[in-house]
Amino acid sequence: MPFVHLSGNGDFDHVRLLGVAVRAIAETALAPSDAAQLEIAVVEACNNIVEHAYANTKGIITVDIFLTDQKFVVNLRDTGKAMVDAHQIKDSTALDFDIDNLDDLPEGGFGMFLMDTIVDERKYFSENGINTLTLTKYIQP
Amino acid sequence: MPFVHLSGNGDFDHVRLLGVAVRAIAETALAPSDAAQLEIAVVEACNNIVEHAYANTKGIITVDIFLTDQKFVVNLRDTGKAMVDAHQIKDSTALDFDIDNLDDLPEGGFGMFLMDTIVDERKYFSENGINTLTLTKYIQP
Amino acid sequence: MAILTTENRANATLVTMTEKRLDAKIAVAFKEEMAAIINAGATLLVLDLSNVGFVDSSGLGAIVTSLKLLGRKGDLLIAGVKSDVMTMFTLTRMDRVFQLFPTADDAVKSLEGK
Amino acid sequence: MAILTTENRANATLVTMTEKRLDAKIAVAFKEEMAAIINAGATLLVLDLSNVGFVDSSGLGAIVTSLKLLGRKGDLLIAGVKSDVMTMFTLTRMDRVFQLFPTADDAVKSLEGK
Ligand SMILES: Nc1ncnc2c1ncn2[C@@H]1O[C@H](COP(=O)(O)OP(=O)(O)O)[C@@H](O)[C@H]1O
Ligand SMILES: Nc1ncnc2c1ncn2[C@@H]1O[C@H](COP(=O)(O)OP(=O)(O)O)[C@@H](O)[C@H]1O
Repeated sequence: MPFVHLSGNGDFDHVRLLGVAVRAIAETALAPSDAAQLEIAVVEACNNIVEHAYANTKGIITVDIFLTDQKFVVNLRDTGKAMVDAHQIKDSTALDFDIDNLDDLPEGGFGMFLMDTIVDERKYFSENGINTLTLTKYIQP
Repeated sequence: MPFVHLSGNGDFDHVRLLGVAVRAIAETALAPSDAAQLEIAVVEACNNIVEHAYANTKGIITVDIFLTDQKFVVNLRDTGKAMVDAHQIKDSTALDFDIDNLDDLPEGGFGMFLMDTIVDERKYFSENGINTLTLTKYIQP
Repeated sequence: MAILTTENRANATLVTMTEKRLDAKIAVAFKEEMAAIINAGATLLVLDLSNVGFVDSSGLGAIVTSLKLLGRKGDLLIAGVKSDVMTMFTLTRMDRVFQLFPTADDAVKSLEGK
Repeated sequence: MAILTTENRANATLVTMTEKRLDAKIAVAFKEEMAAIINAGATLLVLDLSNVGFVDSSGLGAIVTSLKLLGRKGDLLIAGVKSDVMTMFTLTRMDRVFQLFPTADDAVKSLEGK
Protein backbone atom coordinates (compact mmCIF):
# COMPACT_ATOMS: atom_id res chain seq x y z
CA MET A 1 0.00 0.00 0.00
CA PRO A 2 1.63 3.27 -1.11
CA PHE A 3 2.29 5.61 1.79
CA VAL A 4 3.84 9.05 1.47
CA HIS A 5 4.83 11.25 4.36
CA LEU A 6 4.96 15.05 4.05
CA SER A 7 5.64 17.79 6.57
CA GLY A 8 6.23 21.50 6.74
CA ASN A 9 6.02 24.41 9.16
CA GLY A 10 2.58 25.38 10.41
CA ASP A 11 2.22 28.60 8.45
CA PHE A 12 0.31 29.66 5.33
CA ASP A 13 3.40 29.53 3.09
CA HIS A 14 3.80 25.85 3.81
CA VAL A 15 0.07 25.09 3.66
CA ARG A 16 0.24 26.08 -0.02
CA LEU A 17 3.10 23.71 -0.73
CA LEU A 18 1.48 20.84 1.17
CA GLY A 19 -1.80 21.52 -0.66
CA VAL A 20 -0.37 21.36 -4.17
CA ALA A 21 1.68 18.27 -3.29
CA VAL A 22 -1.36 16.40 -1.96
CA ARG A 23 -3.34 17.38 -5.06
CA ALA A 24 -0.61 16.08 -7.38
CA ILE A 25 -0.46 12.78 -5.50
CA ALA A 26 -4.27 12.57 -5.49
CA GLU A 27 -4.33 13.05 -9.27
CA THR A 28 -2.53 9.71 -9.65
CA ALA A 29 -5.55 7.96 -8.11
CA LEU A 30 -8.60 10.23 -8.38
CA ALA A 31 -10.36 12.16 -11.15
CA PRO A 32 -8.75 15.62 -11.59
CA SER A 33 -11.84 17.40 -10.20
CA ASP A 34 -11.87 15.13 -7.12
CA ALA A 35 -8.16 15.79 -6.60
CA ALA A 36 -8.84 19.53 -6.83
CA GLN A 37 -11.58 19.22 -4.20
CA LEU A 38 -9.30 17.16 -1.97
CA GLU A 39 -6.78 19.99 -2.12
CA ILE A 40 -9.49 22.31 -0.77
CA ALA A 41 -10.29 19.92 2.11
CA VAL A 42 -6.61 19.51 3.01
CA VAL A 43 -5.91 23.24 2.80
CA GLU A 44 -8.93 23.97 5.04
CA ALA A 45 -7.66 21.42 7.56
CA CYS A 46 -4.15 22.90 7.44
CA ASN A 47 -5.47 26.47 7.74
CA ASN A 48 -7.37 25.41 10.87
CA ILE A 49 -4.18 23.95 12.33
CA VAL A 50 -2.34 27.23 11.66
CA GLU A 51 -5.18 29.43 12.95
CA HIS A 52 -6.64 27.43 15.82
CA ALA A 53 -4.22 24.67 16.91
CA TYR A 54 -0.99 26.66 16.61
CA ALA A 55 -2.74 30.09 16.79
CA ASN A 56 0.35 32.02 15.72
CA THR A 57 2.77 29.83 17.66
CA LYS A 58 5.31 27.68 15.82
CA GLY A 59 4.78 24.04 15.03
CA ILE A 60 4.95 21.39 12.36
CA ILE A 61 2.11 20.07 10.21
CA THR A 62 2.52 16.43 9.25
CA VAL A 63 0.56 14.99 6.34
CA ASP A 64 0.56 11.23 5.80
CA ILE A 65 -1.10 9.83 2.71
CA PHE A 66 -2.26 6.23 2.48
CA LEU A 67 -3.45 5.02 -0.86
CA THR A 68 -5.38 1.82 -1.61
CA ASP A 69 -7.64 0.81 -4.49
CA GLN A 70 -10.60 1.67 -2.27
CA LYS A 71 -9.59 4.89 -0.54
CA PHE A 72 -7.36 7.89 -0.41
CA VAL A 73 -6.60 8.66 3.23
CA VAL A 74 -4.98 11.89 4.43
CA ASN A 75 -3.79 11.97 8.03
CA LEU A 76 -2.97 15.43 9.37
CA ARG A 77 -1.11 15.83 12.65
CA ASP A 78 -0.19 18.80 14.80
CA THR A 79 1.08 19.31 18.33
CA GLY A 80 -0.90 22.47 19.08
CA LYS A 81 -4.08 23.15 21.03
CA ALA A 82 -6.62 20.35 20.71
CA MET A 83 -10.11 20.97 19.39
CA VAL A 84 -12.50 21.28 22.34
CA ASP A 85 -15.26 19.08 21.02
CA ALA A 86 -14.75 18.05 17.45
CA HIS A 87 -18.11 16.34 17.22
CA GLN A 88 -19.98 19.38 18.41
CA ILE A 89 -18.67 21.42 15.50
CA LYS A 90 -21.38 20.75 12.98
CA ASP A 91 -21.47 21.61 9.34
CA SER A 92 -25.18 22.38 9.48
CA THR A 93 -25.01 26.07 10.37
CA ALA A 94 -22.31 27.22 7.94
CA LEU A 95 -24.70 27.43 5.01
CA ASP A 96 -27.66 28.63 7.05
CA PHE A 97 -27.68 32.17 5.71
CA ASP A 98 -30.05 34.33 3.69
CA ILE A 99 -28.43 34.90 0.29
CA ASP A 100 -30.40 38.15 -0.14
CA ASN A 101 -29.37 39.66 3.19
CA LEU A 102 -25.93 41.25 2.79
CA ASP A 103 -25.37 41.54 6.56
CA ASP A 104 -26.11 37.86 7.01
CA LEU A 105 -23.41 36.59 4.63
CA PRO A 106 -20.67 34.56 6.34
CA GLU A 107 -17.04 35.63 5.88
CA GLY A 108 -15.68 32.40 7.35
CA GLY A 109 -16.68 29.24 9.17
CA PHE A 110 -16.80 27.18 6.00
CA GLY A 111 -13.81 24.95 6.79
CA MET A 112 -15.50 22.04 8.55
CA PHE A 113 -18.46 22.18 6.19
CA LEU A 114 -16.18 21.98 3.15
CA MET A 115 -14.22 19.05 4.58
CA ASP A 116 -17.43 17.16 5.35
CA THR A 117 -18.85 17.86 1.91
CA ILE A 118 -15.70 16.84 0.06
CA VAL A 119 -14.51 13.76 1.93
CA ASP A 120 -16.47 10.67 2.90
CA GLU A 121 -15.13 10.40 6.46
CA ARG A 122 -13.66 12.92 8.90
CA LYS A 123 -12.24 11.69 12.20
CA TYR A 124 -10.39 13.62 14.88
CA PHE A 125 -8.62 12.51 18.00
CA SER A 126 -6.16 14.00 20.41
CA GLU A 127 -3.71 11.97 22.46
CA ASN A 128 -0.46 12.73 24.28
CA GLY A 129 -0.39 16.24 22.85
CA ILE A 130 -0.75 15.03 19.26
CA ASN A 131 -3.91 15.96 17.37
CA THR A 132 -4.80 13.76 14.41
CA LEU A 133 -7.39 14.57 11.78
CA THR A 134 -8.12 11.82 9.27
CA LEU A 135 -9.84 12.67 5.99
CA THR A 136 -10.88 9.72 3.84
CA LYS A 137 -12.11 9.89 0.27
CA TYR A 138 -13.52 6.71 -1.24
CA ILE A 139 -12.35 5.81 -4.73
CA GLN A 140 -15.09 4.91 -7.22
CA PRO A 141 -14.22 1.58 -8.87
CA MET B 1 12.62 29.93 4.02
CA PRO B 2 9.99 27.37 3.03
CA PHE B 3 11.08 23.81 3.69
CA VAL B 4 9.01 20.73 2.92
CA HIS B 5 9.91 17.22 3.91
CA LEU B 6 8.67 14.19 1.95
CA SER B 7 9.36 10.49 2.24
CA GLY B 8 8.19 7.18 0.90
CA ASN B 9 9.34 3.61 0.40
CA GLY B 10 12.21 3.04 -2.00
CA ASP B 11 10.22 1.44 -4.79
CA PHE B 12 8.93 2.60 -8.17
CA ASP B 13 5.35 3.09 -6.93
CA HIS B 14 6.55 5.66 -4.45
CA VAL B 15 9.03 7.29 -6.84
CA ARG B 16 6.02 8.29 -8.95
CA LEU B 17 4.25 9.90 -6.02
CA LEU B 18 7.38 11.72 -4.85
CA GLY B 19 8.01 12.89 -8.42
CA VAL B 20 4.58 14.44 -8.97
CA ALA B 21 4.67 16.04 -5.51
CA VAL B 22 8.06 17.67 -6.15
CA ARG B 23 6.86 18.91 -9.52
CA ALA B 24 3.73 20.49 -7.99
CA ILE B 25 5.82 22.23 -5.34
CA ALA B 26 8.33 23.34 -7.98
CA GLU B 27 5.51 24.87 -10.06
CA THR B 28 4.90 27.38 -7.25
CA ALA B 29 8.41 28.79 -7.83
CA LEU B 30 9.62 27.81 -11.30
CA ALA B 31 8.27 28.04 -14.85
CA PRO B 32 6.05 25.00 -15.64
CA SER B 33 8.61 23.59 -18.11
CA ASP B 34 11.41 23.92 -15.55
CA ALA B 35 9.23 22.20 -12.95
CA ALA B 36 8.57 19.40 -15.46
CA GLN B 37 12.32 18.98 -16.02
CA LEU B 38 12.98 19.00 -12.29
CA GLU B 39 10.54 16.11 -11.96
CA ILE B 40 12.67 14.18 -14.45
CA ALA B 41 15.87 14.91 -12.47
CA VAL B 42 14.25 13.88 -9.17
CA VAL B 43 12.70 10.74 -10.65
CA GLU B 44 16.09 9.75 -12.16
CA ALA B 45 17.74 10.26 -8.76
CA CYS B 46 15.03 8.23 -7.02
CA ASN B 47 15.19 5.46 -9.63
CA ASN B 48 18.95 5.21 -8.99
CA ILE B 49 18.31 4.89 -5.27
CA VAL B 50 15.81 2.07 -5.90
CA GLU B 51 18.02 0.29 -8.45
CA HIS B 52 21.53 0.86 -7.15
CA ALA B 53 21.46 1.98 -3.50
CA TYR B 54 18.67 -0.31 -2.31
CA ALA B 55 19.05 -2.78 -5.21
CA ASN B 56 15.81 -4.62 -4.45
CA THR B 57 16.21 -4.39 -0.68
CA LYS B 58 13.79 -2.29 1.37
CA GLY B 59 14.48 1.25 2.45
CA ILE B 60 13.10 4.75 2.66
CA ILE B 61 13.70 7.64 0.25
CA THR B 62 13.65 11.03 1.94
CA VAL B 63 13.17 14.17 -0.14
CA ASP B 64 13.71 17.55 1.51
CA ILE B 65 12.89 20.67 -0.45
CA PHE B 66 14.37 24.08 0.42
CA LEU B 67 13.01 27.04 -1.42
CA THR B 68 14.51 30.53 -1.54
CA ASP B 69 14.16 33.37 -4.03
CA GLN B 70 17.46 32.28 -5.57
CA LYS B 71 17.26 28.50 -5.64
CA PHE B 72 15.15 25.41 -5.47
CA VAL B 73 17.10 22.75 -3.59
CA VAL B 74 16.13 19.06 -3.48
CA ASN B 75 17.94 16.90 -0.97
CA LEU B 76 17.52 13.14 -1.48
CA ARG B 77 18.60 10.69 1.20
CA ASP B 78 18.81 6.92 1.38
CA THR B 79 20.42 4.40 3.71
CA GLY B 80 21.44 1.90 1.03
CA LYS B 81 24.73 1.13 -0.69
CA ALA B 82 26.83 4.23 -1.26
CA MET B 83 27.96 5.23 -4.73
CA VAL B 84 31.54 4.07 -5.23
CA ASP B 85 32.92 7.23 -6.75
CA ALA B 86 30.28 9.77 -7.54
CA HIS B 87 32.72 12.09 -9.23
CA GLN B 88 33.99 9.43 -11.55
CA ILE B 89 30.56 8.90 -13.01
CA LYS B 90 30.66 11.39 -15.82
CA ASP B 91 27.89 12.51 -18.04
CA SER B 92 30.21 12.70 -21.02
CA THR B 93 29.75 9.17 -22.37
CA ALA B 94 25.97 8.83 -22.12
CA LEU B 95 25.35 10.75 -25.33
CA ASP B 96 28.41 9.44 -27.10
CA PHE B 97 26.56 7.21 -29.57
CA ASP B 98 26.09 7.02 -33.31
CA ILE B 99 22.46 7.86 -34.02
CA ASP B 100 22.59 5.86 -37.30
CA ASN B 101 23.94 2.69 -35.73
CA LEU B 102 21.07 0.74 -34.22
CA ASP B 103 23.36 -1.54 -32.21
CA ASP B 104 25.08 1.46 -30.65
CA LEU B 105 21.93 3.05 -29.19
CA PRO B 106 21.91 3.20 -25.38
CA GLU B 107 18.99 1.64 -23.50
CA GLY B 108 19.99 3.26 -20.20
CA GLY B 109 22.74 5.18 -18.46
CA PHE B 110 21.03 8.54 -19.02
CA GLY B 111 20.25 9.23 -15.35
CA MET B 112 23.34 11.18 -14.29
CA PHE B 113 23.51 12.98 -17.60
CA LEU B 114 19.90 14.12 -17.27
CA MET B 115 20.39 15.34 -13.71
CA ASP B 116 23.50 17.30 -14.72
CA THR B 117 21.75 18.82 -17.72
CA ILE B 118 18.64 19.81 -15.81
CA VAL B 119 19.99 21.13 -12.51
CA ASP B 120 22.72 23.68 -11.91
CA GLU B 121 24.49 21.76 -9.12
CA ARG B 122 24.67 18.10 -8.18
CA LYS B 123 26.47 17.08 -4.98
CA TYR B 124 26.74 13.69 -3.35
CA PHE B 125 28.14 12.56 -0.05
CA SER B 126 27.91 9.51 2.10
CA GLU B 127 28.34 9.54 5.88
CA ASN B 128 27.36 7.18 8.71
CA GLY B 129 25.42 5.00 6.31
CA ILE B 130 23.35 7.91 4.99
CA ASN B 131 23.78 8.89 1.33
CA THR B 132 22.76 12.43 0.41
CA LEU B 133 22.32 13.72 -3.12
CA THR B 134 21.65 17.44 -3.44
CA LEU B 135 20.18 18.82 -6.66
CA THR B 136 20.05 22.61 -6.95
CA LYS B 137 18.20 24.57 -9.60
CA TYR B 138 18.81 28.32 -9.73
CA ILE B 139 15.76 30.54 -10.08
CA GLN B 140 15.95 33.23 -12.77
CA PRO B 141 15.03 36.59 -11.25
CA MET C 1 3.70 43.88 -4.63
CA ALA C 2 0.13 44.51 -5.72
CA ILE C 3 -2.03 41.45 -6.14
CA LEU C 4 -4.81 43.47 -7.78
CA THR C 5 -4.59 45.73 -10.83
CA THR C 6 -7.39 48.11 -11.80
CA GLU C 7 -8.55 49.53 -15.12
CA ASN C 8 -11.51 51.76 -16.04
CA ARG C 9 -13.82 49.97 -18.47
CA ALA C 10 -16.97 51.95 -19.52
CA ASN C 11 -18.66 52.80 -16.22
CA ALA C 12 -17.07 49.88 -14.36
CA THR C 13 -13.79 49.40 -12.52
CA LEU C 14 -12.22 46.18 -13.71
CA VAL C 15 -10.18 44.62 -10.89
CA THR C 16 -7.90 41.81 -12.01
CA MET C 17 -6.41 39.33 -9.58
CA THR C 18 -2.83 38.77 -10.77
CA GLU C 19 -1.93 35.86 -8.49
CA LYS C 20 -2.77 32.21 -9.19
CA ARG C 21 -4.07 31.47 -5.70
CA LEU C 22 -6.51 33.33 -3.46
CA ASP C 23 -5.85 31.60 -0.16
CA ALA C 24 -5.10 32.27 3.51
CA LYS C 25 -1.61 33.52 2.68
CA ILE C 26 -2.98 36.33 0.58
CA ALA C 27 -6.53 36.92 1.88
CA VAL C 28 -5.60 39.85 4.14
CA ALA C 29 -3.70 41.63 1.36
CA PHE C 30 -6.65 41.02 -0.97
CA LYS C 31 -9.10 42.59 1.50
CA GLU C 32 -6.81 45.59 2.02
CA GLU C 33 -6.35 46.24 -1.69
CA MET C 34 -10.08 45.84 -2.35
CA ALA C 35 -10.85 48.23 0.53
CA ALA C 36 -8.46 50.81 -0.97
CA ILE C 37 -10.22 50.54 -4.34
CA ILE C 38 -13.70 50.83 -2.78
CA ASN C 39 -12.66 53.66 -0.45
CA ALA C 40 -11.27 55.54 -3.46
CA GLY C 41 -14.87 55.72 -4.74
CA ALA C 42 -15.37 52.78 -7.08
CA THR C 43 -18.94 51.46 -6.89
CA LEU C 44 -19.41 49.27 -9.99
CA LEU C 45 -16.71 46.60 -9.70
CA VAL C 46 -15.89 43.63 -11.88
CA LEU C 47 -13.48 41.17 -10.24
CA ASP C 48 -11.64 39.11 -12.88
CA LEU C 49 -10.53 35.76 -11.44
CA SER C 50 -9.39 34.22 -14.72
CA ASN C 51 -5.78 33.92 -13.46
CA VAL C 52 -6.90 32.13 -10.31
CA GLY C 53 -6.73 28.34 -10.11
CA PHE C 54 -7.35 27.89 -6.39
CA VAL C 55 -9.56 29.64 -3.82
CA ASP C 56 -9.93 28.47 -0.21
CA SER C 57 -12.52 29.61 2.32
CA SER C 58 -10.29 32.48 3.50
CA GLY C 59 -10.13 33.75 -0.06
CA LEU C 60 -13.85 33.36 -0.56
CA GLY C 61 -14.44 35.11 2.77
CA ALA C 62 -12.24 37.98 1.62
CA ILE C 63 -14.46 38.44 -1.45
CA VAL C 64 -17.57 38.47 0.79
CA THR C 65 -15.89 41.04 3.07
CA SER C 66 -15.35 43.27 0.03
CA LEU C 67 -18.99 42.87 -1.04
CA LYS C 68 -20.14 43.88 2.43
CA LEU C 69 -17.81 46.88 2.48
CA LEU C 70 -19.18 47.99 -0.88
CA GLY C 71 -22.68 47.73 0.59
CA ARG C 72 -25.97 48.25 -1.21
CA LYS C 73 -24.70 51.36 -2.98
CA GLY C 74 -22.60 49.33 -5.40
CA ASP C 75 -22.22 46.13 -7.39
CA LEU C 76 -19.46 43.51 -7.28
CA LEU C 77 -19.59 41.19 -10.31
CA ILE C 78 -17.24 38.26 -10.71
CA ALA C 79 -15.82 37.13 -14.04
CA GLY C 80 -13.64 34.36 -15.44
CA VAL C 81 -14.14 31.80 -12.67
CA LYS C 82 -12.38 28.55 -13.63
CA SER C 83 -14.20 25.26 -13.05
CA ASP C 84 -12.16 24.18 -9.99
CA VAL C 85 -12.78 27.59 -8.41
CA MET C 86 -16.47 27.46 -9.35
CA THR C 87 -16.73 24.36 -7.16
CA MET C 88 -15.84 26.55 -4.17
CA PHE C 89 -18.64 28.99 -5.07
CA THR C 90 -21.27 26.27 -5.58
CA LEU C 91 -20.35 24.21 -2.49
CA THR C 92 -20.77 27.32 -0.30
CA ARG C 93 -23.87 28.65 -2.16
CA MET C 94 -21.90 31.80 -3.02
CA ASP C 95 -22.74 31.17 -6.69
CA ARG C 96 -26.21 32.45 -5.72
CA VAL C 97 -24.90 35.49 -3.88
CA PHE C 98 -22.60 36.77 -6.62
CA GLN C 99 -23.39 37.47 -10.26
CA LEU C 100 -20.92 35.37 -12.21
CA PHE C 101 -19.91 36.04 -15.83
CA PRO C 102 -17.78 33.98 -18.24
CA THR C 103 -15.52 36.91 -19.12
CA ALA C 104 -14.71 40.39 -17.84
CA ASP C 105 -16.17 41.82 -21.06
CA ASP C 106 -19.52 40.15 -20.38
CA ALA C 107 -19.58 41.56 -16.86
CA VAL C 108 -18.60 45.08 -17.98
CA LYS C 109 -21.30 45.01 -20.66
CA SER C 110 -23.99 44.00 -18.14
CA LEU C 111 -23.21 47.12 -16.11
CA GLU C 112 -23.70 49.52 -19.03
CA GLY C 113 -26.39 52.12 -18.34
CA LYS C 114 -26.32 51.48 -14.59
CA MET D 1 -4.02 -4.89 -17.56
CA ALA D 2 -2.69 -4.01 -20.98
CA ILE D 3 -0.81 -0.74 -21.20
CA LEU D 4 -0.73 -0.88 -25.00
CA THR D 5 -3.64 -1.25 -27.41
CA THR D 6 -3.13 -2.05 -31.10
CA GLU D 7 -5.13 -1.26 -34.20
CA ASN D 8 -4.47 -1.91 -37.91
CA ARG D 9 -4.28 1.36 -39.83
CA ALA D 10 -3.50 1.04 -43.59
CA ASN D 11 -0.24 -0.92 -43.71
CA ALA D 12 0.80 0.17 -40.21
CA THR D 13 0.15 -1.18 -36.73
CA LEU D 14 -0.92 1.70 -34.52
CA VAL D 15 0.20 1.06 -30.94
CA THR D 16 -1.38 3.38 -28.39
CA MET D 17 0.05 3.84 -24.93
CA THR D 18 -2.98 4.02 -22.61
CA GLU D 19 -1.17 5.05 -19.41
CA LYS D 20 -0.22 8.62 -18.53
CA ARG D 21 3.33 7.78 -17.45
CA LEU D 22 6.04 5.71 -19.11
CA ASP D 23 8.44 5.30 -16.19
CA ALA D 24 10.44 2.72 -14.26
CA LYS D 25 7.27 1.23 -12.75
CA ILE D 26 5.94 0.31 -16.15
CA ALA D 27 9.01 0.05 -18.41
CA VAL D 28 9.32 -3.75 -18.15
CA ALA D 29 5.62 -4.28 -18.98
CA PHE D 30 5.99 -1.88 -21.91
CA LYS D 31 8.97 -3.82 -23.31
CA GLU D 32 7.11 -7.12 -22.92
CA GLU D 33 3.97 -5.88 -24.65
CA MET D 34 6.01 -4.32 -27.47
CA ALA D 35 7.97 -7.56 -27.86
CA ALA D 36 4.70 -9.51 -28.15
CA ILE D 37 3.48 -7.15 -30.87
CA ILE D 38 6.77 -7.35 -32.82
CA ASN D 39 7.06 -11.11 -32.37
CA ALA D 40 3.52 -11.48 -33.74
CA GLY D 41 4.87 -10.09 -37.02
CA ALA D 42 4.24 -6.34 -37.02
CA THR D 43 7.01 -4.47 -38.86
CA LEU D 44 5.62 -0.98 -39.54
CA LEU D 45 4.76 0.42 -36.11
CA VAL D 46 3.40 3.79 -35.04
CA LEU D 47 3.66 4.39 -31.29
CA ASP D 48 1.09 6.97 -30.15
CA LEU D 49 2.25 8.74 -26.99
CA SER D 50 -0.47 11.39 -26.93
CA ASN D 51 -1.81 10.13 -23.57
CA VAL D 52 1.64 10.28 -22.00
CA GLY D 53 2.64 13.27 -19.87
CA PHE D 54 5.84 11.90 -18.35
CA VAL D 55 8.68 9.70 -19.62
CA ASP D 56 11.81 8.93 -17.60
CA SER D 57 15.03 7.34 -18.87
CA SER D 58 13.72 3.83 -18.15
CA GLY D 59 10.73 4.53 -20.34
CA LEU D 60 12.85 6.02 -23.08
CA GLY D 61 15.20 3.03 -22.82
CA ALA D 62 12.22 0.71 -23.21
CA ILE D 63 11.32 2.41 -26.50
CA VAL D 64 14.94 2.02 -27.70
CA THR D 65 14.85 -1.66 -26.71
CA SER D 66 11.75 -2.10 -28.88
CA LEU D 67 13.42 -0.36 -31.81
CA LYS D 68 16.42 -2.67 -31.53
CA LEU D 69 14.19 -5.74 -31.33
CA LEU D 70 12.37 -4.61 -34.46
CA GLY D 71 15.74 -4.27 -36.16
CA ARG D 72 16.44 -3.02 -39.64
CA LYS D 73 13.56 -5.00 -41.13
CA GLY D 74 10.97 -2.56 -39.75
CA ASP D 75 10.09 0.99 -38.79
CA LEU D 76 9.05 2.44 -35.42
CA LEU D 77 7.53 5.90 -35.76
CA ILE D 78 6.47 7.96 -32.78
CA ALA D 79 3.43 10.23 -32.73
CA GLY D 80 1.72 12.70 -30.41
CA VAL D 81 4.69 13.52 -28.18
CA LYS D 82 3.68 16.26 -25.73
CA SER D 83 6.09 19.11 -25.12
CA ASP D 84 7.27 17.96 -21.66
CA VAL D 85 7.96 14.51 -23.08
CA MET D 86 9.68 15.99 -26.13
CA THR D 87 12.23 17.51 -23.74
CA MET D 88 13.23 13.98 -22.78
CA PHE D 89 13.78 13.09 -26.46
CA THR D 90 15.79 16.23 -27.24
CA LEU D 91 17.95 16.14 -24.08
CA THR D 92 19.01 12.57 -24.93
CA ARG D 93 19.33 13.19 -28.71
CA MET D 94 16.65 10.52 -29.27
CA ASP D 95 14.71 13.09 -31.30
CA ARG D 96 17.32 12.40 -33.99
CA VAL D 97 17.03 8.63 -33.73
CA PHE D 98 13.25 8.41 -33.99
CA GLN D 99 10.98 9.88 -36.63
CA LEU D 100 8.49 12.00 -34.69
CA PHE D 101 5.05 13.03 -35.99
CA PRO D 102 2.47 15.44 -34.54
CA THR D 103 -0.38 12.91 -34.79
CA ALA D 104 -0.85 9.18 -35.36
CA ASP D 105 -2.61 10.00 -38.65
CA ASP D 106 0.48 11.85 -39.93
CA ALA D 107 2.70 8.92 -39.03
CA VAL D 108 0.37 6.34 -40.61
CA LYS D 109 0.21 8.42 -43.80
CA SER D 110 4.01 8.63 -44.04
CA LEU D 111 4.18 4.84 -44.11
CA GLU D 112 1.77 4.45 -47.05
CA GLY D 113 3.36 2.61 -49.96
CA LYS D 114 6.21 1.24 -47.84
N1 LIG E 1 -7.43 22.19 14.20
C1 LIG E 1 -8.22 22.86 15.08
N2 LIG E 1 -7.81 23.03 16.35
C2 LIG E 1 -8.60 23.69 17.22
N3 LIG E 1 -9.81 24.20 16.92
C3 LIG E 1 -10.27 24.07 15.68
C4 LIG E 1 -9.50 23.39 14.69
N4 LIG E 1 -10.21 23.39 13.54
C5 LIG E 1 -11.35 24.03 13.81
N5 LIG E 1 -11.42 24.45 15.08
C6 LIG E 1 -12.56 25.17 15.69
O1 LIG E 1 -13.71 24.92 14.88
C7 LIG E 1 -14.29 26.15 14.40
C8 LIG E 1 -14.87 25.95 12.99
O2 LIG E 1 -13.85 25.76 12.06
P1 LIG E 1 -14.08 26.10 10.52
O3 LIG E 1 -15.37 25.48 10.08
O4 LIG E 1 -12.88 25.69 9.76
O5 LIG E 1 -14.27 27.66 10.45
P2 LIG E 1 -13.24 28.85 10.77
O6 LIG E 1 -11.89 28.24 10.91
O7 LIG E 1 -13.37 29.74 9.58
O8 LIG E 1 -13.75 29.46 12.03
C9 LIG E 1 -13.14 27.14 14.46
O9 LIG E 1 -13.58 28.47 14.56
C10 LIG E 1 -12.38 26.67 15.69
O10 LIG E 1 -12.96 27.17 16.87
N1 LIG F 1 22.20 6.23 -5.84
C1 LIG F 1 23.18 5.43 -6.32
N2 LIG F 1 23.79 4.54 -5.51
C2 LIG F 1 24.76 3.75 -6.00
N3 LIG F 1 25.20 3.78 -7.28
C3 LIG F 1 24.62 4.63 -8.13
C4 LIG F 1 23.59 5.50 -7.69
N4 LIG F 1 23.23 6.26 -8.74
C5 LIG F 1 23.98 5.88 -9.78
N5 LIG F 1 24.85 4.91 -9.44
C6 LIG F 1 25.84 4.28 -10.34
O1 LIG F 1 26.05 5.18 -11.43
C7 LIG F 1 25.76 4.54 -12.68
C8 LIG F 1 25.19 5.54 -13.69
O2 LIG F 1 23.89 5.96 -13.30
P1 LIG F 1 22.85 6.50 -14.35
O3 LIG F 1 23.52 7.54 -15.17
O4 LIG F 1 21.63 6.94 -13.63
O5 LIG F 1 22.51 5.30 -15.31
P2 LIG F 1 21.78 3.89 -15.01
O6 LIG F 1 21.18 3.97 -13.65
O7 LIG F 1 20.78 3.78 -16.11
O8 LIG F 1 22.90 2.88 -15.11
C9 LIG F 1 24.84 3.41 -12.33
O9 LIG F 1 24.86 2.36 -13.25
C10 LIG F 1 25.37 2.98 -10.95
O10 LIG F 1 26.46 2.13 -11.08
